[in-house]
This record gives sequence, C-alpha cells and structure tokens, in this order.
Amino acid sequence: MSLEHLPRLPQRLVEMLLQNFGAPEWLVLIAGFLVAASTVVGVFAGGFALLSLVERKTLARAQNRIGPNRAGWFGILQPVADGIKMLTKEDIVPAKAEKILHLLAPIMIVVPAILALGVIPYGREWIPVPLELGLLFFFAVGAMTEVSIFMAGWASGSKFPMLGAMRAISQMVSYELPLMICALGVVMVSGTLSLPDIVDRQGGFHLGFIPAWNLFTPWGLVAGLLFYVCSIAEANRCPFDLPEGESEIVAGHMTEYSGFKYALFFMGEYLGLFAISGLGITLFLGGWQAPLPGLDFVPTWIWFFAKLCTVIFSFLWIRATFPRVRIDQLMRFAWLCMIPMALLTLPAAAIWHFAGRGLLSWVVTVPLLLIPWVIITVIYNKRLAPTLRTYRFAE
Amino acid sequence: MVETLTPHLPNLLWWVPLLPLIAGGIIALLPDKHGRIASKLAIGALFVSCLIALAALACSLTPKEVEAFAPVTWFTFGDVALKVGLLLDPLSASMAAMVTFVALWIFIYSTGYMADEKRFGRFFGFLSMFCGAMLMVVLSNSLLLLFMAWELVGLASYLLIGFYFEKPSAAAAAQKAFITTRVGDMAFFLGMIWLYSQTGTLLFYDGGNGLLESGALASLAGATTVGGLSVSAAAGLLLLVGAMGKSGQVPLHTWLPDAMEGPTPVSALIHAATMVAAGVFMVARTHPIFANGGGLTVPLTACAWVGGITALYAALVAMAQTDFKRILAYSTVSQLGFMMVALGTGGVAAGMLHLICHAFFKALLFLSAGSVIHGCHGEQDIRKMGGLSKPMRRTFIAYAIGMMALSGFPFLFSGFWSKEGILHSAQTWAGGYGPFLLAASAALLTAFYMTRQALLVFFGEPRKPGVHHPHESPSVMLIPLYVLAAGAVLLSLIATPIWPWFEKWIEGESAVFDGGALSHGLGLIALSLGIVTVGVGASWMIYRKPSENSNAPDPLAGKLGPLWNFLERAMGFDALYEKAIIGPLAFFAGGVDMLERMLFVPLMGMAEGLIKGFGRLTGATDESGINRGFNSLCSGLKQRASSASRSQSGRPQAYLRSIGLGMSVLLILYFWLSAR
Amino acid sequence: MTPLAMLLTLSSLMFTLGLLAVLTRRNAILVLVGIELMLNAANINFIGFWRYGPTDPALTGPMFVLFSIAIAAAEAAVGLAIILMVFRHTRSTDLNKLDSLHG
Amino acid sequence: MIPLLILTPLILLAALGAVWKARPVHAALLLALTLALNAILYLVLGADFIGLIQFMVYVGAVAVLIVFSLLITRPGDEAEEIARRPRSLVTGLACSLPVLAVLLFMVSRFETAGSAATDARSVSIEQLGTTLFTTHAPAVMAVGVLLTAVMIGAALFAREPGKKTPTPSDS
Repeated sequence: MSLEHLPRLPQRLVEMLLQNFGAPEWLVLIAGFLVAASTVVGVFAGGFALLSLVERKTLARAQNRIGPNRAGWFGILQPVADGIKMLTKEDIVPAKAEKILHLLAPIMIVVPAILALGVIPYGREWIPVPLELGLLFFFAVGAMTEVSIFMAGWASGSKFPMLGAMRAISQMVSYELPLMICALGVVMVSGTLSLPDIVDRQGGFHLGFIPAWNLFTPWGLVAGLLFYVCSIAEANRCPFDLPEGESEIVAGHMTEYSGFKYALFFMGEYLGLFAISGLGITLFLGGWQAPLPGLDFVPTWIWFFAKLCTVIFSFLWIRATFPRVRIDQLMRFAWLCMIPMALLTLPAAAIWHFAGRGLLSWVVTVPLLLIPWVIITVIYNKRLAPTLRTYRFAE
Repeated sequence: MVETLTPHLPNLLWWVPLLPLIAGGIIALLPDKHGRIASKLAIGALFVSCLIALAALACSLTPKEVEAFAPVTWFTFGDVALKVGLLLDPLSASMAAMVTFVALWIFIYSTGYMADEKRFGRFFGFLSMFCGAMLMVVLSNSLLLLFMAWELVGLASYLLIGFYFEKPSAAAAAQKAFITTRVGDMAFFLGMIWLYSQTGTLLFYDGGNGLLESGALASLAGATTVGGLSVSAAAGLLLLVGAMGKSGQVPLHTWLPDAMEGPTPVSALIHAATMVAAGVFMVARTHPIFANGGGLTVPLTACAWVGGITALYAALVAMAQTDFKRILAYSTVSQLGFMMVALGTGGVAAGMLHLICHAFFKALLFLSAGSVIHGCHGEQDIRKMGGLSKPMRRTFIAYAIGMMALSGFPFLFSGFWSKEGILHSAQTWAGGYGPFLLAASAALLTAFYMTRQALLVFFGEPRKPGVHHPHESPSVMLIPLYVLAAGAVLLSLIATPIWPWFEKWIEGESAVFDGGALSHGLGLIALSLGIVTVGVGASWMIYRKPSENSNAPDPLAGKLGPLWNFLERAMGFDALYEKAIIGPLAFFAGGVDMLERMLFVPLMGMAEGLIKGFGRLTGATDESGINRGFNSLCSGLKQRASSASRSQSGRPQAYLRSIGLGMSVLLILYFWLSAR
Repeated sequence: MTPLAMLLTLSSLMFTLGLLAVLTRRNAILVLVGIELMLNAANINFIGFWRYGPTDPALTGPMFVLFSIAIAAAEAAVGLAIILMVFRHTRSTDLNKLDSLHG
Repeated sequence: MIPLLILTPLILLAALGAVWKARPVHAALLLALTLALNAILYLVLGADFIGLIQFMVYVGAVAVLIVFSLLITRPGDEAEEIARRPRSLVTGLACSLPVLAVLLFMVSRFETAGSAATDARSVSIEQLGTTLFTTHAPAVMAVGVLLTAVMIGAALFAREPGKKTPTPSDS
C-alpha cells in the first residue's frame, strides 16, 4: 500500500476488522461508507479549524498586525480556544423566532456542504462517492443552501437577518447562473457529468510541459476566471460578502445566532468554500493531476490539496485587498457582465470540441471571446461603472 | 443578355411580387416615425422588381410558347396536390412591366405628395402591399393564387381608400369599395369552384392539363347546365361578374367614384395600374374560357354589352360632375367599359392595349390632379378653380398631354390609337352594332367632358381670387408626371394600325410594317376624328366663357333641366341601392330586431316592455315612444342583470369552485349512469 | 398493492391536495403552491409508468417530466411576476380582494 | 418497495402541511420539502437525472422564488385565514373529494387490468441526451423559445412601470 492509498487506510482497516469478526456483507459496506465519509468530514473539519487561524493570521499580516498569538505556539491553539468558547456559550433563541426552523437552519447549511464535498475526486484512489452525475449532484445539493439561508433569516424573526437573507438569496441566485454555465462548457468538452472522468480528460501535457488542463484553453481561461469570481460570490466572501456586511446589517442572517449554532454557520461557510474551490480545481485546474511531467511519484491527493491551498490563499489575499461592493453594483455586474461572457464560453467550447483542438480553434475562439470581453469591459467602465457617490447631507 | 437571363427567370420572377410584399411586411413592423426609411424601402423594392419585370418583358419579346412555372406544390389533401405557380407570356409580362413602372413613379410622386402626412410610413406599407398583390394577380399561373392575390388587392384598396379613416366619408367609401367588390368576388369564387369541380385543376397552363388548354376547355364546353348553357359559359359569366365588381362595371361601379376619398396617389394607383386593371386583366387572362366554343359566346356578348353600357353611362355622368377627381373617376369607369367592349368584341390584344395606354395617361391625369389639388391647398371643386394654366404651367402641360390622350386627340397620342382599335373591333363584331354605337357616343362624350374640365380648371380667370394662392408643385412630383406623359405619347408608336406590334405580340405573331393598313380603317379614323372634333368643339362652345361666379349653375344645367340633376346624382344608382338593397335589408333587420325584442321582453318578465313592444308595432314612426320603451327596457334589463351578475363575484377561486362542483356533478352523474 | 398502484394513489392524493390548496387558499402565491403540487403529482405518474410500464426506447416518461419541469419553472416565474405586479397595484395578494371584475 | 413505503407517507404529510399550514412561509417551506422528497422518490425509482434536476429546479429555483415573493409581498395575518377556513374548506372538499374519488376509482380499475414490470430500470445520461436531441429536438427548441420568452416577459413584468433601471447616481 503506497502513500497514494493513505486516505483510504481507515476505511480499509475498519472493513478488514469487521470481516475478521465475521460481520455480514451489508454491515461491512455501510461501515466502510461511514468511515470514508467521516474521513472527508474529519479532514475538512480540521481544514476549517486551520483555515480560521490562517485567515486571521494572513489578514493580520496584510494589515500590518500580528494576529492571534496567545494560545499555543504562534497562536496555533487559537481554533481550539475558539471552539471551546463557542461550545460553552449560552444558546440564545429570540422570543419571536420560529424555534424549529431556527434550529434547523444551521444544520441545513452544513449538510449540503458536506454532501457536496463527497463527490469531489481528491486523488486517483480517493474518490469518496464516484457518481455518474457528480456535477449535477453538486449543484443540486448546492441549491439547498439558499433555502437554509432563507430559513435562518426568516426564522430569526428579526429585521437584519431578513434583509441579510434576501441579499444572500438574490446574490446566490444571480451568481449561480454564470457558475453553472461555466461548468457546462467543461461538460460539453469532456462529454461527461462525472467528476473523476472530467479529471481524467485533463491528463497529459501539451508540448511536453504545459498541462492539458481546461484552464489553458481560450474558453477554459475565460470560464475559469468567471467561475473563480462566481465562487467568491457563492461563498459569500469579500468583496461579495454583502449578506453579512457587518457595517450595514450586523451579521446578516447570522445576527440572531450565538454559540454553537453560530459556529455551525461558520463551518458551513468554510466547508462551502472548500467544496466550491474543489469543484473549480476539478473542472479547470486538472483536479489531482500533477502540474509538470515527472512529478508522478508524489501522491495525487497532495497535488489536489496543494492546489486547494493556493486557491484558498488567493481568496484570503483578495479579502485583504478589495473593499466590499454595493448590492446594486453586485447585481448589475452579475447580469450585465458575468452572464453574457459566460454564455459566450458555450459556443467557444462547442467550437473547441468540434473543430479539433488545433490552430483553427484558437484562431476562431480567441477573437470570439476577446472582442466581447473588451467590449463589455469598455461599456462597463464607461456607463455602468460605480460612480462616486455624493451625500447631500454629509458635508 | 436575354439568353443569359432566361434560365434564371423562374427564380427571379417570384421576386417581382414578393419584393413589394416583403417590403410591405417589413414596413408594417416599423414604427411610424421611420416613415422615410419606409418610403425608401418601398421604392427600392419596387425598383428592383421593376427591373426584373422589364427583364422578363425583354425575355418574352421573342414569340414563343407560353412559359409556365408551376414548381410549387402548395399543399396536398388526400392524393390531390394543389399547385401554384407563375406564368410568363406577353400578357403577363407587359402587365407586370406596366404595373411596376407606373407604380414606381406613383410611389416617387407620393413621397412629395404625402410629405406632411403623419402616417407616412404606413401609407407606403399599404402601397407596397397593394402593388405586390397586383403583381401576384398578374403573374399568377393559378386561378386560386390569382384569387388570393385579388382578395389581397381588395384588402389593400380598403386600407388605402380608408387611409384618412378619421374622415367618415373616407371610412364609408372604404367599406363601400370592400363590400361592393365582395359581391363580385363571391361570383368569382363560385365560378372558380365550378371550374375546379369540372376540370380538377386551377392552373392556367400545365403542359396540356391546364385550365386554359384544349383538354379542359373541351370538357367545359361539353358539359351543359341550366338553360342549355355550357359550363364554360356559365363559369365565364360568373367570372365576368367578378371582373365587373373589381373593374367598376355597371351596376357594381358605385364604389369607384367614391374611392377617390383616399389620397390622390392611391386614386392614381387604383384607377391606373392596380385595382381596376385586375378585373379587366382577369377577363383577358381567362379569355379562352369566355371564348370557349367559338363564335358569339354568351359571356363575350355579355361582356361587350356591359362594357358598352358602362362606357356610355359613366361618360354621361362625368359630364355633370364638378369634383375634379370625381370626373376622372367616372372617366375611368367609362374607359374600363371600353376595355370590356374590346375584350367582348375583339379579343385580348385590343383590350390590353387600351388598358396599358390608359394606365399611363390616367395615372398621369390623377397625378396632375393631385398636383393641382396640392397647389390649390386641397380644393377639389373645378368651379372654384380656373386660370391655373399660368401659375401651374408645368403641371398644366402634363395634364394637357394626359387629357388629350384620354379624349383621343388624333395621331400623336396613344389613347387615340387604342380607342380606335376598340371601335374598329366593335364595328366589325358579329353580334350587332349595339356596343359600337354605345362606345362611339361614349368617346364623343369623353372628349366633351375632358375639354370641359380643362377649360374650367386651367383657362379663364381665377374664380376665387384671394382665397387661393396656387403654387407649382415640387419637382419630386413633377418628374413622375413627365415620365408618364412621355409614356402616354410614346406608347402610340407600337399601337398604330400601320405597325400593330403590340397586338400581334400579344397574339403571338410578329408584326410587319404595313402602310396600307391605314387605308383599310380610313373610314373609322375619320369617324374618330369627327367624334373628337365634335366633342371638343361642343365643349368649347359651351364652356369657353365660364361664369365668374363659382356658385353659378352649369350652362348645360339650364338646358337639360331635371336630366342634369339626374346625371349629377350619377343616375341615382346610389339612391337606388339605398332603396332597393339597403332599404329592404334595413327593413328586414328592423323586423329581426323587433322579433328579438318581442321574444326577449316577455322572457324577462317585463309587462311594460311588452306593451311598449306592441306600441312600437302600431306606431312604428313614433320616435319618442320607441326611445322611452327602449330606455325602460334597458333599465329593467339592468336591474335583472345586476341581480343576476351578483353571482359573478370576480373572484377566481369562486369560479374555480363552481367549475369544480359542476365537474364533480357531471362525473358522478356519468359514473352513476354508466354503473346502471 | 403493487408499487405502481401505490405511486398512482400517491399522485392522486397529492393532486387532490393541490386542488384543495388552489380552491381554498386566499393568498395568490399559495395558490401557485397548489398548482406546483398538482404538476408534481402528474410527474410522479409519468415516472411511475416509465418505471413499471413496458420498455419505451423514446423515454417518453422522463422526457415528459423534464419538459414539465422546464415549463413549471417558466410558469412559476411568470406567475410570480404577475402576482408581484398585482401586488404593486393593489398592495395585496389576497385573491378575495382582487374582485374588481365582479358583477 | 420499502423505500416507497417510507417515502409515500412522508410526501403526503409534507404536501398536507403545505396545503394546511396557515402561515404562508411555512406552507412554502413545506412545499420545498415535498418537492425535495419527490426528487428522492425519483432517485429511488431509478430516474437519477430527473431527480437531481427536480432538486435543482424546484428546490433551488421555484421554491426560492416562491419564498422570495412571499417576503416581498409580506402576506397579512393568518388569523383571518384560520377563521375563514371551515367555510372555504367545505366548498373545497366538496369539489376535490369527488375528483379524488374518481382518481382512486380509476387507479383501482387500472390495477385490475394489471400490468407490472418490476425489473430495476435506470436511464443513463447518455441515453437521455441522445433521445432529447434526436426524438425530442423540436420540443427542446420550443422549450428554449418558451424560456427565453418567459425570461424577457418576467423581466418586463417585474420592472417598475414607467421607471428606468436606476443608475448609481440616482441612489
């Protein structure tokens, strides 16, 4: 058993153990599944704890601060301290809240994120649930998030959560559209909805050293960039973190939550971030494929997590750099820039698929995407760009 | 060039009618404010189709077999396929060229004439559709396609005559035109169906199987129907009625004089190139059916007599009119009568020659009339004009050419030769002298009333000085006039008996120059000359010195007395229709109305309404009684209705529930019954 | 009870429930909810017949459901847009108050 | 059969709740639940693609849309709804129960006719796509046109009448 199979080790162990004790077949199967699932959940729960620390540290560096440094060595135990604090806090439920929905909402935010994490291929041998319709499944469970956010906002029986939920839903619906359209281009070229297959199609190298990832095609570049922007918005991260813009609506749909439920929301959000980044890596960055030839000795899942770390770090960097946008700018950007460009990647992908992947496709698809890109940029900068706001009574 | 073009004709020819139709469709989608674009689009489309039509004309100059393009199977029911197609023979080629050419200049003229019009674009859309439909009539190789396009022509004419639909008279005129022609169309339709049931085809030429080819004609002649008429004669009569409706023959002519309620270019188009020509053209196209059986067939005789009567009637009426355009309108009716006479007595060629010549000079006359009216700020009464030859010299010259062509001034003008041809064929007709005499007197009167019009409008002194400041029209309106005037003159070159190129071409022969031909018809030419001289001279004698007062009665009015009034009212045709058709209809409608009230009122339990109903029966003329009865009936109805309407709650779910309950009851009933 | 009969019963009951909502709910949006229920009841039938009926290479059952879902989405979008417009005019989505067409 | 036995009552309960709950938001959320359970039913029956699509469209779009409109329109008190309930329920049941009776009658008749293939069946995405774009291609185009029209129409409807889309300087 090589390092490649390391993540499946717990599952194998449990299965072998049970078989030794003469457990029936179905029990072995279910237990194996459970362990495989808990592996994923465990890895990403740990990732969540780590990320919460790394995020604070990174932001602190960007803002010329030190960041958490009290608990443990360089503050390494900060997540543990946070967790203990959250768990021991009083769980406050507002009097006007809908009790059941108020309880259900944070749970229902974590569940789809975990479900979505289950279909992503992390390594050649590490695919928790190899579904034929993996991509569709990912989006289908992702659709549940909106309902749960609404539940959170509405069940709190308060004004800010409601406003935050409405913002969140409109934002997520608007950005889900270009997100799916970008993914469709990949589906068209790969000819499959299965995520492991999509990764397989991105194996190999052009000219011996350029990886054959979807990102390194004209349509894939555009779709990947759009996907990246959309995933920031889907994950409600800065600069699109309007639903919880603390300067305007306290904490959005999480305002009336405290203690462990609040932590669940955070966990759901970070798991969602992992999931959408993982999907982006799978679709455009070649999944677990190595970035250069001759690096095959490294276990594939290490490549995946290296890519994941890079992408997540870029998210942190963006958060530290860009100011928050306004809700009307956000919506206009989605409907007037993202969706048209995303729609254009579809014909480009179709040409790529049917006209072969040679020079002809490049000659056709590059102008097809570049010219509208320039036009949309120019129009956006001229007519639609956010103008300086003047406040009449602010002087 | 002809050789290279010929193979492409079947494809190109479709574009002749389709281009204006498509342009019309596009214009219909344009907002009104884009009128300029619409006019350019319409003129451009028509220009291209004019070019194609002229090319087609060039291709058909060499005498050859009839070329039928029937490639399109329109639809199939059972094993019967209905085909439509186009046809190119001298008849259709000359008509198509004439229609596109004349209409093109009318379009151009319209851009000037309608310049201030708010619905400018819409106007051109209608015009385009009108022209396209007419071209389809002309080029069609199928009686069905012809009929469809024919109806489209009717629709477009309705829209255009009623273009100023805010004006009640225009709206009424449009309806009148539509309904009157509908009478004819009904007969046409019946005739068409009859022909189809007899022969099983509606294509004109179809490689020996067509309607106008020997096989079908023989079967038509063989079958007889009521009164010993052959089917072809009966169907021909029906078609003739259709043509009478479209071409304004007595007694279905009354719409045509009213049709000038539309804008003047429309009148020009209707009277010259499109609408009325359709009827004559249709008779010419189906002439083999009319002439089927040889000799003096019933439909041809009818055609000749109808034409003759129309010619004389309209000429008489035109004498007594005072409206500039109305005179021209009646002259059109009269000239259409001539064409019918020609078709009835002489054959296609003479009639078509007159049709084409007439199209040119009648368009010219109407356009100059428009120019005059435009210059006189909308005045149409010739008694109020006068002395316009000086301020509107250029219009006057154009008008004079058209007027002389229409009156048949000798030698130089096309109208003389074409009319002479008609008189010639009428004179030599085997069916008697009736149509000839009618036509000859109509020709005399034509010269008379046209001279009268010219004298009253352009000579003498202005009779209303200070009121009008006549001005010359812009050149966009004048250039079409001169182009058409040139056509009116030049056409005479191909129509003289010395070199009767046109007639021979239509008949499929080649013409030879024959100076001697003139001498054969010398007597008739002398007669024509005499007719024109007498007509013009008499008019000159009477109207040379028109009265200064615009309200003074016509000099002839005193001499003719009540007869003049009779003529002025167009021999009372409208009044007759009012009494004979509308009266009984109104009476019948009143009866139906009364019946309804009598049945309705007791049903509503209104004893009061019942009494009023009896009161209405006994004192039918008592206006106030009727009114009061009606009011109380209404209020009673309203009361009952408001109590009944309470069930209409306006709530969708209440309706849904009633529907659901009803459904349930029905279902239960159904199962109960089926279970028993 | 065969599975198919069970599905058919389920869809009948669901359809009736949808009908009940359409007939009794006063809020226009909830009427739309009822309509969605009825549509879904029909979809269950299609899937059920496809699953337990004779083999159909044209996949009529799933296809019909697919199109029905697309059309339901369109219907919901337009329906809700109309309701929002009505709401903007009358400040109410209560169907009983929208009776300006009453007699 | 066992999953069916579990799912059927759940679906019915959720649907009943969607119909019965007086508070509109509860009804809408229960509708979402019903539709999600329906999606699971499709998955159980072997129509994976349809199930996931159902989940995506109904739960992700339609239910959210309904909930969103509820938030915008802010329906009033449910006390009145409850007060009026007995009356409307009578007529409602009077209409819907016969329909139910007829439907159930037909179902029972159908069963006596009897036909049940019980072999497991599933539809692959490839098969579905091929059929969709060959046999049903016209329908796909028609739906495409429909959806485009609906998008434009809904945008037009939802726009504030007589008001331009706001530009940033307006705010």
